[in-house]
Amino acid sequence: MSKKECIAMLLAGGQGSRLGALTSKIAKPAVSFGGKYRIIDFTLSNCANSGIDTVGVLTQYRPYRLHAYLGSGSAWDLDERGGGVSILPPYATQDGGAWYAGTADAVTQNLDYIKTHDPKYVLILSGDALYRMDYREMLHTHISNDADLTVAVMPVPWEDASRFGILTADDEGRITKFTEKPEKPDSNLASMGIYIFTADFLIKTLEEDALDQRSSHDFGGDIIPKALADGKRLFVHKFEGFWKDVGTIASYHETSMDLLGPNPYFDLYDYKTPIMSNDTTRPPHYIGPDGKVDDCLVSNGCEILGTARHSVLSTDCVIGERAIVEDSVLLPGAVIKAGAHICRAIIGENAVVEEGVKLGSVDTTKDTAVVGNDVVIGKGE
Amino acid sequence: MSKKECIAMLLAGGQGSRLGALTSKIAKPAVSFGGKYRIIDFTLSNCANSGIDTVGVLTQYRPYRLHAYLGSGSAWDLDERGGGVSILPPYATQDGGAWYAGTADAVTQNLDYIKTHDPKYVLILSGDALYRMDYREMLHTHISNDADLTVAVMPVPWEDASRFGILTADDEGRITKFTEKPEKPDSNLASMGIYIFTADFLIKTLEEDALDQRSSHDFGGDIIPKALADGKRLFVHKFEGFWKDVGTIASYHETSMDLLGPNPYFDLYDYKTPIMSNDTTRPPHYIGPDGKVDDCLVSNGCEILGTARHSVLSTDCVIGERAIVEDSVLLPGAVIKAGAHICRAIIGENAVVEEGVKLGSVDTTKDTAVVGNDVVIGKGE
Amino acid sequence: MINRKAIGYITANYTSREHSVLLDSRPLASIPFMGRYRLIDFPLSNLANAGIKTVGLVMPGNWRSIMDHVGHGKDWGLDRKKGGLFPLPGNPYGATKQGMRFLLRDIISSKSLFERSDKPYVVLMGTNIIFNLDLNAVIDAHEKSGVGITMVYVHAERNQEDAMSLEIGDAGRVKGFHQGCHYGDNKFLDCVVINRDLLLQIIDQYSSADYLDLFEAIRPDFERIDVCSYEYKGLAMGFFNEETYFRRSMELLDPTTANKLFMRERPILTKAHDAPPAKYFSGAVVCNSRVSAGCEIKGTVRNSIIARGVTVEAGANVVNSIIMQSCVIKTGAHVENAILDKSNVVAANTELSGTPDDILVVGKAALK
Amino acid sequence: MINRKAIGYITANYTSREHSVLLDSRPLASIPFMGRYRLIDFPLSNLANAGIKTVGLVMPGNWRSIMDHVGHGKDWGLDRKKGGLFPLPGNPYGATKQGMRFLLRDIISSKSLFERSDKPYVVLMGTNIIFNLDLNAVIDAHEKSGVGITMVYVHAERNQEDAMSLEIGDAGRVKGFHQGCHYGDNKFLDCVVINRDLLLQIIDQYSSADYLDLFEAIRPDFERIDVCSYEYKGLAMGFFNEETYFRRSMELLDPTTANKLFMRERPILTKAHDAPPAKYFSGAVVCNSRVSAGCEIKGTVRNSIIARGVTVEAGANVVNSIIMQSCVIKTGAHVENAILDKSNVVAANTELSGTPDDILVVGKAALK
Repeated sequence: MSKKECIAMLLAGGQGSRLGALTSKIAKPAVSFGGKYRIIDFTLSNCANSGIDTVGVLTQYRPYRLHAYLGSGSAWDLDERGGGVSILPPYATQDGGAWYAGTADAVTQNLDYIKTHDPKYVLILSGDALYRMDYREMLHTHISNDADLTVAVMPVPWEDASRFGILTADDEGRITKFTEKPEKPDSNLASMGIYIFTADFLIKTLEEDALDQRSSHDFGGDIIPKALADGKRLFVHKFEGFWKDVGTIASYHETSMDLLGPNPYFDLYDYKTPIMSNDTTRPPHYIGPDGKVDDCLVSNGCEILGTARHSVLSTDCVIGERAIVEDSVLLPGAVIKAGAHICRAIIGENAVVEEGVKLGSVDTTKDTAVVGNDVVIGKGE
Repeated sequence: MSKKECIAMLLAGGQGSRLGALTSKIAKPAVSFGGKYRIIDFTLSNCANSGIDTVGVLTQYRPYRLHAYLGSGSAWDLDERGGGVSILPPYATQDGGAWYAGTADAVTQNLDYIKTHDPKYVLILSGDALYRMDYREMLHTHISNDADLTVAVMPVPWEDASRFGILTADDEGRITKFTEKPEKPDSNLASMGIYIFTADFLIKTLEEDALDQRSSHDFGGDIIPKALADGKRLFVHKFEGFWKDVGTIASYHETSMDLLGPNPYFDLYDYKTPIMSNDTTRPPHYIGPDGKVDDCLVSNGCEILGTARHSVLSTDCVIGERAIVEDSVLLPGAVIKAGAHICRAIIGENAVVEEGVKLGSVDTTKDTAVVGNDVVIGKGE
Repeated sequence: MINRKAIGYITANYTSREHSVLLDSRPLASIPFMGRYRLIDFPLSNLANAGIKTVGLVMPGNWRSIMDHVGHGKDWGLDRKKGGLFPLPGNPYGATKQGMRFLLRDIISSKSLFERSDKPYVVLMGTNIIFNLDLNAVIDAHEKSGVGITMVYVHAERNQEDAMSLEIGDAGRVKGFHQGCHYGDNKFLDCVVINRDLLLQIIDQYSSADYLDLFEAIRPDFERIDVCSYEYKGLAMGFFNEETYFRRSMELLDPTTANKLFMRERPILTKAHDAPPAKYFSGAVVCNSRVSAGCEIKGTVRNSIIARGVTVEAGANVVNSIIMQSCVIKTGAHVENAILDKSNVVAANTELSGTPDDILVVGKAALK
Repeated sequence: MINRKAIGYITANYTSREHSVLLDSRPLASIPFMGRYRLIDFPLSNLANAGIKTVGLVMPGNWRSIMDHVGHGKDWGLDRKKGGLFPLPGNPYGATKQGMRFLLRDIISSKSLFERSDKPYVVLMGTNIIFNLDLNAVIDAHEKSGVGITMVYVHAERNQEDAMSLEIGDAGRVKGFHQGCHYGDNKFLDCVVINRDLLLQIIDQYSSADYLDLFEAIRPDFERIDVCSYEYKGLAMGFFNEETYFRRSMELLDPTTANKLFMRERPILTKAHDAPPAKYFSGAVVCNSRVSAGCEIKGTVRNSIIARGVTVEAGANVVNSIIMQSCVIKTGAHVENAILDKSNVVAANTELSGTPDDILVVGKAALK
């Protein structure tokens, strides 16, 4: 195959256990988000919008629905001859099989894939955050610095810095220090877990790491510290836009709410960099004679006879008469029956909230209520 | 998803170690065969020609090139909405990951896939034999017998029967006995490793088998004997056509030769049931002014300046001036340079036989010569 | 599921007898409908849901909007190596005569499509009467009855002079047909199952009458050919002019009615787009309306159908109207009893109203 | 790789001035070529190999064979959600005047394609001069030079009155052009890079001259527009009539020549088929020939091009000929200096010969 400028390796193998009931039978990147999307859509759309046409998706945990959703990649225009989306699950060789032991190990086991495409640069991504980024700009930073490795970073409030992996950089942006969750941070630049490696350096580094018995084969834990210690050219690429992880129930809910309002933190209506998805064909939604919809995102196929306020309604949701949905996220096919009242809740795919049930609380000190996929919540439960 | 009549599960996880150098970096089903095909094409084409539109392909060993070859399944018209080809590699769950331990175990781990499609019948296939079969006829046998399990069998010469798994059936075709490689066979009906299960029975059986500590989780070794012992309705479906395993170097070579001649054992030119493949676009082949081609299959992109006799020439092969290729198989991109002479040989993908080299022997008591993929054979080697 | 019995053939060159600005830029087959569909989606989906993988599509002269919409048929599972969607040049002036849907000349020039098939039946469909039908049930009934042609009809619930009625005799045999349709008549749905061999015979034998509709041509031979009927009991809607377009669309506001057409087990498929979910702002008032993806609603919408990518600004009012793709209704504007074709911008504080009996129709991008 | 700079626009409605039975059933753009290709494959592949994902394809009136071949562009990576292949209705009578390739009227009616693009350049291509060019190199040169239009030419190696020659001045500026081409002239390849903004301006400003070729229309303004040239140094072949079709095809028998057109790094892509490898039987004699998949060869073939699915029976002779898809040459038949269009059956023991200077051409399925 021909030499490529830059290919992406998307780490999509994690279970996402902090999303609880939403990931019991489905990998985190395949979890519904934002009405008609799945979490992985945002990263794949970033790839497509950045002109990256070759994306290896490393899967491991319950990948079937994710694989089915990815299909040929055509939903993101990523079905290129000699490229496109490739699903890269763990596999066996003559020496037996091996699960992906860490983020770096997952890429190591697919070095053959990278070598086949023979790119100059490799972009390492994970599929669990909401952000819009033109990876070309980061690649430009990488090339301008003649870097071995570039790490995307964003400034976080100083008081939060000790919750992140913090990179300290000099005036030229060259990384001088990397500290995981420092007690006394000397920088507020947090790693976003997005890396560009010069391909030759990546291959050499991973091949060495694979032989290192003491390594846990993790990019943040092993590869970056080692490269720093070896005096390699590591640079930061500063990202100033919106970025949020959707890996916990709280952040999932909060980020969903960030889509709403006249000036949302993340604007689905920015058509210059559209978010693409592998959508089903459903008719436009219907708002009934007594329906009330205020400050909401509403997807195709919904039927709203009651009231929805400040909520995200995914494809094919039903809100019955006199039912009220507030500050909530309804996943595809969720049904809120007549007279029910849900507040600050996430209702799983095809879950049903029976008539008259009350769920959730306006009290933000309490946890977000979660109903798992396919679960039916009756009265008194 | 809607209820399907019959879906197929294609076991494509084996390493194919008996194919030696041909499978060192590639799974057996993805090995080139018949000029422009790969081994899995024959089974996939059988599925498509039998109107089966949902095929789960269970992979495990070095699957990347197989995955890339399968793509969306569109090459076999198997890219259906709610169906098509799905790649099913081993995966991790909350309880960790598990490799496919046996043929039955591979299917057990993908029972969710089967349940999602909710078929009435499940066809179990492997992707390593050359045959044309209308699975609808076998399904018809299965349904007519109201069977729990139907096993495709073919009559083999009595003297060979002790090399096969032999099924003994009564006059109605009901299986009374299954013996793996019997010393004194009482039947010459050999199992082809092709099964149709009634879906409910399959699910129940596999769920029980999964709990059985003593089971090796193999269809032939465990599932069939158990079902027989339990008095289930097991029937044979007799197949009278050509069927040959291509799992060893000798059988690969022999079966390749079976494609040749005016009345070949396996006729690629039977357009009623065409063999489909995910082909590359190469120009028609060229036969030079002094080229001689006799009793051969010649694929696109070849350039033949020398002589080819009774051979299969795959896409983009080159035979130099005065070179002679006899009773051989050239895999895609193989180059036989000027004056070289090969006989009863299999030359791997992009392998090169240098000028003047002689390889192989007409002596059929000797092994078929094999040159691995990408290997260069110079003089004196 | 792959249909092993039939291929499909859609004539998309039917032309309305009445002029409409909605048809200035496109044929009837590609008129936008219910926010995200076009009429051609219905025959294509009926065929797709029956697993039919080979479909000939007879094009009118102004085929561009159809081609843009259907592409190579991917959204209907018709992007196939074997079979697939075959656009065919049709009579460029359309099948303009009353009731003509299957111009024999078009069928004759599509002969090779029928010759190459190995399936026993051909399903013929028009594009201006829509329904959601289990075509396999029709094919099975046709096969069982052993006749040459089966014509699908519905019990007419209203008068319609542009539709055709079947005269049905014993055992469902079609004795004849006539133009126009009254309440209680057997309204022909422009949906036919025909033996492929018979169709090829007709192509050879009736070529001198190629200026006629297929059924006009074979009318004298109905007895010999053995034409049977099949009653469809679901919802069917015919689109013949602006009035039927508006009325039928409005009837589909009712979810009970809409669910007879848009069902999950036999979805109506259409071209996929990447529009985000509709966005409702604080202060939006929407009732008894259908709203499509990509809409931004700040104002008031009542009894209306709003297509993809429409903006209704704060203080704007849309009542009893059909607003097509990418229109913008500016602040304070009032739109009532109107159809706005694509890409119209209604200026702030203007009024644009028809009456319930005389709907105002604004052509594509007429207001900017 | 996705091209971020350009979209493509192919005019497939060029018509040969000379009659040929090969063009009875199809336009020049879809004439079968080299066993498995059609001429339209070349502009499509040039665009595809440059990563161009949006292509307008201007259709002649008899577009069916083009549509059957290109479908929705899947084989050229053009089956896209964004962009893709857009068939556009062109002048049905083709661009018949001498040298006319880019009829302004066609360009004007394709305006929305150019308006919707966000790319700075448009690559215009014809279909009857074929070559294999790194279009990105042309686009880069165009961008670097800062001109409005770059016209691609090749050093002419033969006279050709149907081609157009560029008059090139200082710094590669095109001063003018004229119909006809002699050895050594700068033969225009009907391949152009133009700024999209400029093209939209031309559409607006020259609409009164819409019956002209684009270049005829803007000829007086060449200076102002700043038209530059780009020399292509590879192999180019023009097809204008039966003679050029036959000669150029035969030149491609030579692998050295063919490799200049069919290279792995920039493959010529075409519609995929499932034909098995060609089968040679004992006794076949084939030399200096190209043979396609799906052929069964028992007889003798010399200096010929044999397309997909041809049968040459034992004792049959094919010499110095082009045999198109699905022909059968029966036992003892002799075909020499001939072009057989698709689906001809040459009866046993018959002779079918032209002379080297007067090639016999047999139309599609003329012999059965």
